[in-house]
Amino acid sequence: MATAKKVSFKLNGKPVEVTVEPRELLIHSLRERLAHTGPHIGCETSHCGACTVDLNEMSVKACTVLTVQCEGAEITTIEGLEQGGALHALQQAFHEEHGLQCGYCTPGMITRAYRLLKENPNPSEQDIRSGISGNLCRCTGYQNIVKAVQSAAKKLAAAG
Amino acid sequence: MIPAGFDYHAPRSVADAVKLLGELGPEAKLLAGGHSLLPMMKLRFAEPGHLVDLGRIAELRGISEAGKEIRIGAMTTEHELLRSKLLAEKVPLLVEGAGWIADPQVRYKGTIGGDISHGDPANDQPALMLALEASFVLTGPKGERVVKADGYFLGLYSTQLAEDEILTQIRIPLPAPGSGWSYQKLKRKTGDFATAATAVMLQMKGKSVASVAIALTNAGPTVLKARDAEAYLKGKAIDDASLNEAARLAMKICQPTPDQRGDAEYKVAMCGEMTRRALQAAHARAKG
Amino acid sequence: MSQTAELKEREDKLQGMGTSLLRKEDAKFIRGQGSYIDDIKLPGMLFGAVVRSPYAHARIKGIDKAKALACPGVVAVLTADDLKPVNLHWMPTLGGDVQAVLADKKVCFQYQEVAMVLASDRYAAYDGAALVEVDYEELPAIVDPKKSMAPDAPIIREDIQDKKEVGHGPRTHPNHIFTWEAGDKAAADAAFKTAEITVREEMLNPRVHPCPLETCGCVASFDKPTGYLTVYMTSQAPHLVRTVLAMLSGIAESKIRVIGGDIGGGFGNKVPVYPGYVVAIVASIVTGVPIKWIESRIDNISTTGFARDYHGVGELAADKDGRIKGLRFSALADHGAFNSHVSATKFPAGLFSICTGSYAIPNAYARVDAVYTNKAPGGVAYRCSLRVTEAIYLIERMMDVLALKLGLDKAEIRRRNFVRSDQFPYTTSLGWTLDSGAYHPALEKVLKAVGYEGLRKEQAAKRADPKSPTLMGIGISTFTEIVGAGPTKVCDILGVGLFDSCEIRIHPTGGVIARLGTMSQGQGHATTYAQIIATELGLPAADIVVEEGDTDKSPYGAGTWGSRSTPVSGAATAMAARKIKDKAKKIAAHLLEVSEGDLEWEIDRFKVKGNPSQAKTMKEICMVAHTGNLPAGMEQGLNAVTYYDPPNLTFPFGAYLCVVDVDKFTGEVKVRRFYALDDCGTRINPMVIEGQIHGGLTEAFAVAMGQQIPFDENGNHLGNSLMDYFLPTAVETPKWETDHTVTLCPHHPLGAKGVAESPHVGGIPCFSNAVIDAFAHLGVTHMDMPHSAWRVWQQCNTLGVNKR
Amino acid sequence: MKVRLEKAFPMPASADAAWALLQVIAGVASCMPGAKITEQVDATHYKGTVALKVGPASLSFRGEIEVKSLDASTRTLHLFAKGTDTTGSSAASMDLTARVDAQDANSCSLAGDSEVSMSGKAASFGARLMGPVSEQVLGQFAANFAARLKQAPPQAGAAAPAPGAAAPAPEAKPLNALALAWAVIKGWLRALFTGKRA
Repeated sequence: MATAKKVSFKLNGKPVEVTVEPRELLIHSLRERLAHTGPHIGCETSHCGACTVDLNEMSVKACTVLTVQCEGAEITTIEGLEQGGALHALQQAFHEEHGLQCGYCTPGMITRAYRLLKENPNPSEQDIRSGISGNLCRCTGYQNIVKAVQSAAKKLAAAG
Repeated sequence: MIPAGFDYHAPRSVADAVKLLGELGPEAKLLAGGHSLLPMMKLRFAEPGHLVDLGRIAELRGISEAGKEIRIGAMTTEHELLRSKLLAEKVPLLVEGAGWIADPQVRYKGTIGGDISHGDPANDQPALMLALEASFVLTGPKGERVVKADGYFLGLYSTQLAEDEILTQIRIPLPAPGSGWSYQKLKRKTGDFATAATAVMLQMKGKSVASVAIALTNAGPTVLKARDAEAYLKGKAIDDASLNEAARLAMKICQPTPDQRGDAEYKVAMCGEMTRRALQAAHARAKG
Repeated sequence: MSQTAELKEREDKLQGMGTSLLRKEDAKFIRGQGSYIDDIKLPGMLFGAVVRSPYAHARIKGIDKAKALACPGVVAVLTADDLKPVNLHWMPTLGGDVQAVLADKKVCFQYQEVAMVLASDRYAAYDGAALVEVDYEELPAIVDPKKSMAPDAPIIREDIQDKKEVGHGPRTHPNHIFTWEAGDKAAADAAFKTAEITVREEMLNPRVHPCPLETCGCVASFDKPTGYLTVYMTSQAPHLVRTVLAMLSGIAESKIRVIGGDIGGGFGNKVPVYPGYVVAIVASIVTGVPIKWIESRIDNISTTGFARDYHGVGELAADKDGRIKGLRFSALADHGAFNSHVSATKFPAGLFSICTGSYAIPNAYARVDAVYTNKAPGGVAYRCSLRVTEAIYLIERMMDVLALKLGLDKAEIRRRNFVRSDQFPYTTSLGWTLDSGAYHPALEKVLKAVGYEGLRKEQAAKRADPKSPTLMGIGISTFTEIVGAGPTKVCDILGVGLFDSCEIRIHPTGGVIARLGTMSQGQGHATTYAQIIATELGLPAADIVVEEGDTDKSPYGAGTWGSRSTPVSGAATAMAARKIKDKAKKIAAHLLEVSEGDLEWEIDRFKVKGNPSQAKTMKEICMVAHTGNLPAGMEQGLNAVTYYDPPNLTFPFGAYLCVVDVDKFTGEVKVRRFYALDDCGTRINPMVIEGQIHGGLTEAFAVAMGQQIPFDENGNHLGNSLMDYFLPTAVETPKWETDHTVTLCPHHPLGAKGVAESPHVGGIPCFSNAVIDAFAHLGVTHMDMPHSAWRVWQQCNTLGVNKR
Repeated sequence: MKVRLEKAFPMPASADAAWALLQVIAGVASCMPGAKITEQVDATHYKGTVALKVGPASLSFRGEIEVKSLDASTRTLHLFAKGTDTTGSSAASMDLTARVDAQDANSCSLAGDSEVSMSGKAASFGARLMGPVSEQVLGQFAANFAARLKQAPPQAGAAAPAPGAAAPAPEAKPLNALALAWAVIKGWLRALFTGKRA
């Protein structure tokens, strides 16, 4: 048993601390130790993106990050997007545009779109499609997801 | 899904990292972006005893212009390359190339140094480096040495990087103004390795080629430089005939490995096709 | 407010049938608060990791658990020998065969389950699994089904070697599962002898896999004191699973509770009972603590219910005007090492006999031979409506083959052979009664929308220009689906009829709870069923809660697959609501002191005919139903349960058209346009329907353009991770144009038919037809899927169209 | 997943010297990168391990080797090796026929015809690497074999060691000596590239 390490970071704005083996993957720390089961596991070869979280203002696949690498990091997951009882524009838009069906890819998809819009507030359809190309969905065929991200972009722009 | 156990080290300087590598020996592997090594560990194909994470070493990041070359820290991520104004202006080939690698999430973590030194023939950076005539700064117990990209790649998972050395910086001579550039990559879907890909840097003098560099991804056990095609094109105009011949010469050196992307016949043909398209695109961008 | 405005406002308040009501399910999913199986944590829970065979066919000489048991955190290692005492090392399958739970002395497919390691957490379980040492003796493997029945073929299933039958008729070889036939062979043969034109083509539906984003898994919890077994499981048919578990475990079915929870996509992959579930259950019984088993993606693709692997032969006989006289379709079906896919007892080959499609074909004969191979078990899955994908692929492709031979336009050949609107109900020569349809208007609407003539002109111009860098293809698919299993007189699984159910309870203040025997995996049941009840009972959908998937709560049903939810449970919902409405009408008549005959229903109330001010709203009646002010002899409450046995399946249809541009030099196929018209009768929630069409077309695109599970000659998987198995991202996925017509189902109480599988079933041949049409002028009659860039380039290369 | 390799390597020693070395199975095994004979069961059966490293990836197999035939008249060795890897998720077998062809007093050629078959995870994932890796393994084997011949050429006709006594052969470094060997065998590969791919 390699020496376990204490790791502390901010999760959705709250400081947390876990003691983990170096080999523990961030997705497992979030889901098993910190009760954040929003991000999901869909593969083991870093392809599907269902585990996407926002780490230090980057969209990352939590299944391919070691928790020990997150000392002092700022992590946002789907559970952190609703602020003060108000849904984020993306959460509202995914609902209004039927951008989800089984919901399994939705947490990773919305968390990725969150960072995409931060970096590009006025994306074209092609920007959105390549922007979410790291997130697989098996139910929607992406068309309504793209509409949802476009709608959220307009809402955020209007909110100024 | 679950890697085997290992000890984790996160040195804060290159010197510390080199010292650690020396102490830990062959059981230690460098962890850069982790998107080639961690998946192998999760499938238990790789079970290193120690991981030396280079993510906390500030001196390994950053993109700057120094004299007549661009210097890039080995731990600079593909995402940072994509968003660099300096590169967009001075080395646009690298920006285009980085955009073809994997998907957005992988590009936030994957690093230029990791891609160069991993040693898989499917990595994209090696071809870009050859086309740009880059060189690499390798830092080891005996200090730094600078090695040309051309000749750095030896074989499958085998480069000039010794077991106790770290690739710390990439140096790219400023491309001549008005040079054309292109990285054409054929793949089954976003995120896939190249079925075939070609990087081209091209300088024109009037209607004829002054100099050209052509490098092929996933066409053999390592990145390949199409020297015969380069030599042939010197002094020639870019037209159907010269493109056909250049493509043919490039195809002659290809020894791709068959897999689900295609058999050798298809892959060799695609090496030719990507070479043709890269030359055409570079020519369109070049100002003679 | 004018009379109609007031009515409209009352109707809008209900958000009933026909409205695109935003989904109730979304609230938790957009917050990351879904409850999927891997989210479940029970006190004392252990993790199970499965040890799998590297060989596709081998004897097990011995299993050494020592190193695994010594691994920190490992509690136990279970092998077939540990299951023998509880007689659970073999289990019955939904296909009438038996399947090894843990390999018993022999492995029959690569990655087959050999042992399960139980440990305190996921990491220790995985470490332990890597330390179990199994001594194998490799045997030659059969990978090509065409070799399964060879006289000297190695025998895969020695356990049933001398069984003359495996539930579906006589076997002629140890590797033979069944031979199924339908139709009149003599009549069909006669039609071929006298026909002016005959065409024949071999067509492969390669082995593919549904690959839902969530893999399969369960948490099994056996409570020793009470003898109760609770299993949280990724199952599309929780009740059927409960019955199978009772059969194989001997535990009273009343003491077994199966809970589906939120499911991350199913597409048929989560219908079968997998060995992992059964071992976890046995482990929980043996250890007395909950056991969680979650498979990896590689396990999912390699071992769970795959789809297709159908080696088909299509033959059509027609006169010189293209009118079809005879059809002969046959297929060799590779079912893998065990016959485990869901199939109704009378339909071992599923509903393959729908292969006459939308066409009036007087003489037809169909035959399917199913065989064992050293590959994972399965075959019926992936949005397929029980082999309907394989049947419709054959007919829609053969129509193009016939058109090409006759030099006829590919739309015209369909017009000439469609069942005409005035011929319904039309009984096909393979015995199905298509009860409703309108094929001609649907096709014409699509052709007009895309400007078909213009497209063919553009194609002709491109074909005439050797300089064109692309080949243009136009694909048409005018399919008829058969969904909604189904009438108990023909449809049962392991003897259990495929009816379905709905139970409705209404509370005093008008709130409603409805519980059904189906199991959504993302299809929006909680919203659409609520809309049915809202319209039927005049109570707002917002106040209607729908629950599925917990066998302790929901009435018995056969689950969700084969697009059966709306056709069977949707009907049950309407019938249960109408029972409540009848009772409510009696209460209204009692309150208004009129006879029932004097009342008429209007949106949300009963009105006295001719005296509209005299009325009772359903909301008012809900309260009264819980008081003593009731007609004589009537008991309190407004509840009803209906078990609905549909008189027939339902026959949704569609007309799809796809335009592709093939890059001659790389073989890449770009989908320029895809226009999909669907007719599924009454449209309960148009938004949900469109979402299902988008999803189904995207799967069809993936299957036609890139998906396959290849094997090498040793039976090794060569494409069982997302590195090689083609799941398109948002960049590759085309944009979809959707359209519809409405042809009511005559027997369904709401006139509704199933829809979600139509885009998959109808989409695949449409893509294939488009790609192959791009080469039609060069004499190409067929190209097997997948139409990957590599394979399409090979066609270009062979034809020499990509010479520089 | 099968890979077939037929290759001939020039050897700086007489055919008899090469043949003598070829008969010492433990010696032959030690030329195979990362291979080690751990036990000799009987005259024709051995137990051993192979540690295969390709970049960061490593696979270690344990299994048996059977000498099918040792034909002095044609100087041909035919052996079959098979085993599973330590995680039990991959398995491999190799059918190797090696023949010494005389050329002149101090040179001969070692012709190798091998069929490597892989099963399990390594086949599913490593398929695309199996060709190049097998070539390198065979190439390095020939390099080590040639080096061994140069050091202490065994006397022609030396009897094979008694069973049970695993000859104390220097243990070859795991294949990761690849980088070093690559320069040596690259030349061979280019010149003799007649490998046929399955």
